[in-house]
Amino acid sequence: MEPDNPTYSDAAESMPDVLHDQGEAGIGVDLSLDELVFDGDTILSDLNLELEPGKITCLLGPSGVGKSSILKILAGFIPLPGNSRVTTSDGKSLEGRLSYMDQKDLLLPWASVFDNLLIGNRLRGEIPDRVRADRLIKQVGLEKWRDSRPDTLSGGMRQRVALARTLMEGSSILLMDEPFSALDAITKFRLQGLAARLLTEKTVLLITHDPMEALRLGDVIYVLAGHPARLSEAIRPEKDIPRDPADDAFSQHYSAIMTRLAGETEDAS
Amino acid sequence: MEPDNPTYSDAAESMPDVLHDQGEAGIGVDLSLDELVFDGDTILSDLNLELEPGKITCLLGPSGVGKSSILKILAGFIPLPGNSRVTTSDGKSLEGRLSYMDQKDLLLPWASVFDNLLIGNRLRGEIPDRVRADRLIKQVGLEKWRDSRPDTLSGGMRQRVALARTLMEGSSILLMDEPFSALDAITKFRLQGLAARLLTEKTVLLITHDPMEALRLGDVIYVLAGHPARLSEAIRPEKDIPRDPADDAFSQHYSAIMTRLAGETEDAS
Amino acid sequence: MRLLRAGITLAGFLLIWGLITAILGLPKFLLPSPLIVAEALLTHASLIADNAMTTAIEILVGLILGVLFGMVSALLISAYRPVKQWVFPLLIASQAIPVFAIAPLLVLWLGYGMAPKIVMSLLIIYFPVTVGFLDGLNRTEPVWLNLAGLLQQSGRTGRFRKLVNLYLYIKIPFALPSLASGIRVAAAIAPIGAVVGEWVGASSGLGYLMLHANARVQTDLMFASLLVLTAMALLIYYLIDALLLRALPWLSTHNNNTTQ
Amino acid sequence: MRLLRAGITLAGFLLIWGLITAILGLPKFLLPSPLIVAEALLTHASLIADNAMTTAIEILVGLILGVLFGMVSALLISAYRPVKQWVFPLLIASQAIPVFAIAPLLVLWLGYGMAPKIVMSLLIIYFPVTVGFLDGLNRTEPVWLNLAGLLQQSGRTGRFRKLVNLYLYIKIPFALPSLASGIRVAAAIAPIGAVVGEWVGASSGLGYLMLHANARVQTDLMFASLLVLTAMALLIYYLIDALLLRALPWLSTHNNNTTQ
Amino acid sequence: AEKLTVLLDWFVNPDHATLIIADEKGIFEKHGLDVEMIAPADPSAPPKLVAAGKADLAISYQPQLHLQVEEGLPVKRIATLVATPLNSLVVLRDGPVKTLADLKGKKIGYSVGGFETALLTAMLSPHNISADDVTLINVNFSLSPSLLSGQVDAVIGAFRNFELNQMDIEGYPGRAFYPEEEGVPAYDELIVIAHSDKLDDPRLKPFVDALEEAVQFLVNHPDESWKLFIKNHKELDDELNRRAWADTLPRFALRPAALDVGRYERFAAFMQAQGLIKETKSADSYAAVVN
Ligand SMILES: Nc1ncnc2c1ncn2[C@@H]1O[C@H](COP(=O)(O)OP(=O)(O)OP(=O)(O)O)[C@@H](O)[C@H]1O
Ligand SMILES: Nc1ncnc2c1ncn2[C@@H]1O[C@H](COP(=O)(O)OP(=O)(O)OP(=O)(O)O)[C@@H](O)[C@H]1O
Ligand SMILES: [Mg+2]
Ligand SMILES: [Mg+2]
Repeated sequence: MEPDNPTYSDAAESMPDVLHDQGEAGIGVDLSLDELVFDGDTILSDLNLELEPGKITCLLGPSGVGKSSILKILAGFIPLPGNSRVTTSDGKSLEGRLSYMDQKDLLLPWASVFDNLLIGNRLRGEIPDRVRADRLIKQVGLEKWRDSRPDTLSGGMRQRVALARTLMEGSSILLMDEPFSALDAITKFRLQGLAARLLTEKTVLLITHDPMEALRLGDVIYVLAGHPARLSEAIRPEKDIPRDPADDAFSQHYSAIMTRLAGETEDAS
Repeated sequence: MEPDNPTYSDAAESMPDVLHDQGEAGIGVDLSLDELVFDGDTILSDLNLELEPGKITCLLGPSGVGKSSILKILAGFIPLPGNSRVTTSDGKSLEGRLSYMDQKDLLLPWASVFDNLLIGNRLRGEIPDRVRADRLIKQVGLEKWRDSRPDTLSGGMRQRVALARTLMEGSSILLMDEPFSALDAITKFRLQGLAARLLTEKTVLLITHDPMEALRLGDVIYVLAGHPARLSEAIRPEKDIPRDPADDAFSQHYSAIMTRLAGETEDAS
Repeated sequence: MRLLRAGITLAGFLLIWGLITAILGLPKFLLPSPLIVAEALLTHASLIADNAMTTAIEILVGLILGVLFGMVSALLISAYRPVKQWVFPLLIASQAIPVFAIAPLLVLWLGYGMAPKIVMSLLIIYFPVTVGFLDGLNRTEPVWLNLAGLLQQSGRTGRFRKLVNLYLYIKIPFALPSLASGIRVAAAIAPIGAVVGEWVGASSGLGYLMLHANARVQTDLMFASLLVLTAMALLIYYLIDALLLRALPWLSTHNNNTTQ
Repeated sequence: MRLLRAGITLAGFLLIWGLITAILGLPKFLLPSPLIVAEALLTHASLIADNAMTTAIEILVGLILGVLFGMVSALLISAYRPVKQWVFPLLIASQAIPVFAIAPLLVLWLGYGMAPKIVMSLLIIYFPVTVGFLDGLNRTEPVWLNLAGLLQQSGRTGRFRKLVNLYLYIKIPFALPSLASGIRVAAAIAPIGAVVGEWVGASSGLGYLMLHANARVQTDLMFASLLVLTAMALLIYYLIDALLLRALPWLSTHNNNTTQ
Repeated sequence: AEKLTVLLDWFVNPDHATLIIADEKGIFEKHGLDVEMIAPADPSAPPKLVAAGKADLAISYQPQLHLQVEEGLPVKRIATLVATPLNSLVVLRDGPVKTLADLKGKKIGYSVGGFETALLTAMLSPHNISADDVTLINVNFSLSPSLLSGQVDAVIGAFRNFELNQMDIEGYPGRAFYPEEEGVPAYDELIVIAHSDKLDDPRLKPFVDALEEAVQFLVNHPDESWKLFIKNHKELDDELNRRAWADTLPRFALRPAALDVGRYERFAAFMQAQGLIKETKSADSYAAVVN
């Protein structure tokens, strides 16, 4: 791999937190979905989701309602159903400006943590950005496991690798499917902070089951519920992220989220 | 698979909630671990964990600290290290009295939800308890997906299948690794309630990252932290489970958990 | 569609073959032109058909037995370490034995009927099945074995019954893709297995006919038989391929473009 | 330990063989006793060694080329649908061709040197490699392809370079276990590949020696050569097996008892 | 009728005319025999199977018989089918090789190891060519193709009644050098062998008698015989086999039972001189006359 470089950690420390990413300002994305049908069952119908440029949009909803499916449609993994459209604020295609973090960690089983971070560079035939990779590994707290294979990591550690890999890309638009679900409260808190810092100016769609997480990170929060599922009205908490969700100011948002989740869950499952 | 049985759902409805499980009263389990070393790194050392008979013990701790490893040692997946012992309150071996739910869902990819529940019966060469399976599928809210293959389910739905499979066994001792981590708040709440009902009299070790979950379900709560990791003193919230964690009475427990997690996380990662 | 494509491939192949014979001016007994072979095919149609029948039966019996034996061998080898350690080397060794070296022995023990042919084609067909399936069985991920072991602990049935169930419900399903891969190789080499079997001594079959035609320099008849054998090989391969795809539906996900 | 066990297997095998010849009273010209074969092995030691050398070289070259060609074929077939649709049937058809049918053609085009032997053993060896690897490549899970496709979208390199990288970093690593399985089968049949190659025409090699001994009714020499060939087969198989296990460390997890 | 199993040396061809006529014309049946003929794919297997008692009779070759007896196979010749050598060394008629002396430094193909190479050495030694002066290649299945494609300059083991005709038909006429004219003692090409301990088998005499009757019909009625020959072997009805049939006719042993003792002892001595066998035996160790 990399030769032992004694100055590496200092070098990393002295670097700015946000490394050179794609220089674009935030891009707005608008998904207008006619209907999504799986095996004859209509999961989503008549749905319009707007991702505001440079903002973090959080998506909550009962299990199996179709959150991940929306992400996969945006990422192009599920072909865009007929009569549906994805448009961007700058009119250009999404292609090449997206990063995606799956609900499963999807780490390459034969590659070390380090090499898992470099896979994007390698696939694109670029010179691997080892410094950035090492910095991100350090930021998610895994420098001791830099050369470990994923099968020797704990579930939460694997999730952190997947998170680091997604941040590694530096894309302008990020789709993240429950990125912190396997982490303990403290680690989660630290990584939410890290994400908030690294994701300024990025357009992010983040799926979560944790209303606290949505309140901490979300500029805009939607709840998806019902069958077929519909989006709630947007909840837009005041203040800049990352917020302190324990703040009393947010308790009414919290209960709004819970009501919407609860009100519809009964139908969905 | 099963012939269409028009009376099935009524039959299931009219049955008592807890079906005939192993009749034993709760069994206490005591793990005394000398040390666990992976690749030269000491993960756990000098640890003594007591599972009280018929109680739910919750284990929290920072990511990668060794929680899952403890579960695997108890389940016998990691061979018991030298100088370590597992003892039970009735002196008999744990063998045949354990159920285990992995952090990953581990569903058989070729089998339907229903068949995934029956795999235990089938592996033991017993007559499959279809009624119980159908009842559990209904309880975790998946009756519509009874005959679907896991690859057509969402992450949370897969976790619910794995949970149902674990409950299906009716063992006296249950080891559960983050059983609700991929569920939304409401579904989680309902299933915690279901678990609390089905797990009365059982000895349970439950790993979670959610202090609320621990406070709702845990008779005894431990925090594992440090490197090598040590157990905190037991936290024993008053009242019977399932509790309402929003209850002000628990706020001091909540902050106790968070302090212990936070205090040690810095060292661990 | 598939048939059309097969037809075009065939036509192209015949064309190239015809061109080679025409341009290189190869004598008929080295490589007869497609026309001559077609003529031989027609002239000897019933002869070839009769012999093809024999070979078809041998291939089928060889394949069925080969796959069965291969599966049983793989199961025994994977379930019982001693079998692997002591018997598997013999299986590998058996692959290196040329037919003429043991043909007299086979005839001595099994006579001149179907039996020695089947044994020979078995030896050839069953090996890829065994190795493929065995590899699959050995690759069951340890998490699954752990989980299954735990689930079985509380069972009241005997050790053997549990082992059988472990294979039935866990190991075999996981190994099916590898088995399918092995069966695919076996299907492709089954025709040559049958032909080699006929070398032990035969009085009918395409292999017999080819050797015979070869010995008497009837190259046109030989190539006509070869053509029929090849057609049978392709038919069998694609038939088995289609069967396998049907039998393992959860593996064909990669054919449509939706996700996990 | 492994060697010891191999030794014991060998001894047991020789014992059974000896018993068969002794009890059934098989005459030397059908199945010579191990003692007679051992004697022949000693008497003709240098002759056998010389010819074994030739065959060993053929096996090695055949294996290396077979594995290479097989891998390249599988890659081409999997990367370019047309290749699969048009060329793959020819590959399958090639498996059904008996050596004597095309020996004259091979000789015509390639002469009597190493080339026709290598081509013959290639034909035999490379097929399991191709099918195994191809199956593995085709089975890459769609999630990975989706993810890789997304990661590549922002790349500025050409389509071809991206395809190469996709294979290099995703598809090939995932297919390695299947490739290993194919190589294992290939390793086991490589010796017979070389022997069949020698049938096309040869002036040295164990296959040549066996044919020669067979024609001269020197059954002892034939079995001595066969023994050496078999030993080579086993050696090659286990050598390659060991190499494969080393090359794919993340697959050998099932050997120790720790978990995922 | 008594069942009798005969293993042929190779697939049915005009060399087997005597046997086929005896069968098709019902001569075997007349002698109370029900003969089953089986063709092997490997000519060296039948003698072993007779020696092992798995078949009653086998068709083999005299040179091979000497090797078999040397190796301890309990077999003896009981009848002769073709009484002259058929084997020959063949080159292209229009090729550079005009005499055997021209073969120095050339490549020579053969198909059966052992005897044929010895034959060649014996034929070449009068021309001061030793085995080291030529390259020997076992071409196994493809004698004439290897010659025609120019991969070898000569082949030994080509049958004069067969390969020569074939090359002629294809327009590449060949030239044959006959071993018996180049210093090799004449021998019986095709013989019938039986287990040496079972020579008193009562079925053998009627079998040999039937052969004699058949060969007489064969030479008396060649055209009728041809028709009988192809009656159940339609695939043999072509130009090549017709010409081979005509060329083989004069070579059949007219007295199948008769044993030329001198011929066997002479040939044994030749084999010994060529180093193919260690010791010569008396003719009755190789052949017998059944009666
Ligand atoms: N098979 C293994 N080989 C080597 N190291 C391992 C192995 N399994 C676990 N470890 C190491 O042991 C430590 C504890 O892992 P474990 O899975 O028990 O953590 P955990 O507490 O469950 O974490 P999480 O909350 O992230 O699931 C980690 O540092 C991990 O890297
Ligand atoms: N490939 C597929 N084939 C058929 N049905 C599918 C497929 N993928 C998803 N579904 C169905 O679509 C619905 C929504 O799935 P999705 O994964 O989007 O849910 P989700 O909102 O992400 O849930 P979770 O919170 O549990 O992850 C589910 O009912 C699921 O069964
Ligand atoms: Mg999801
Ligand atoms: Mg864990």
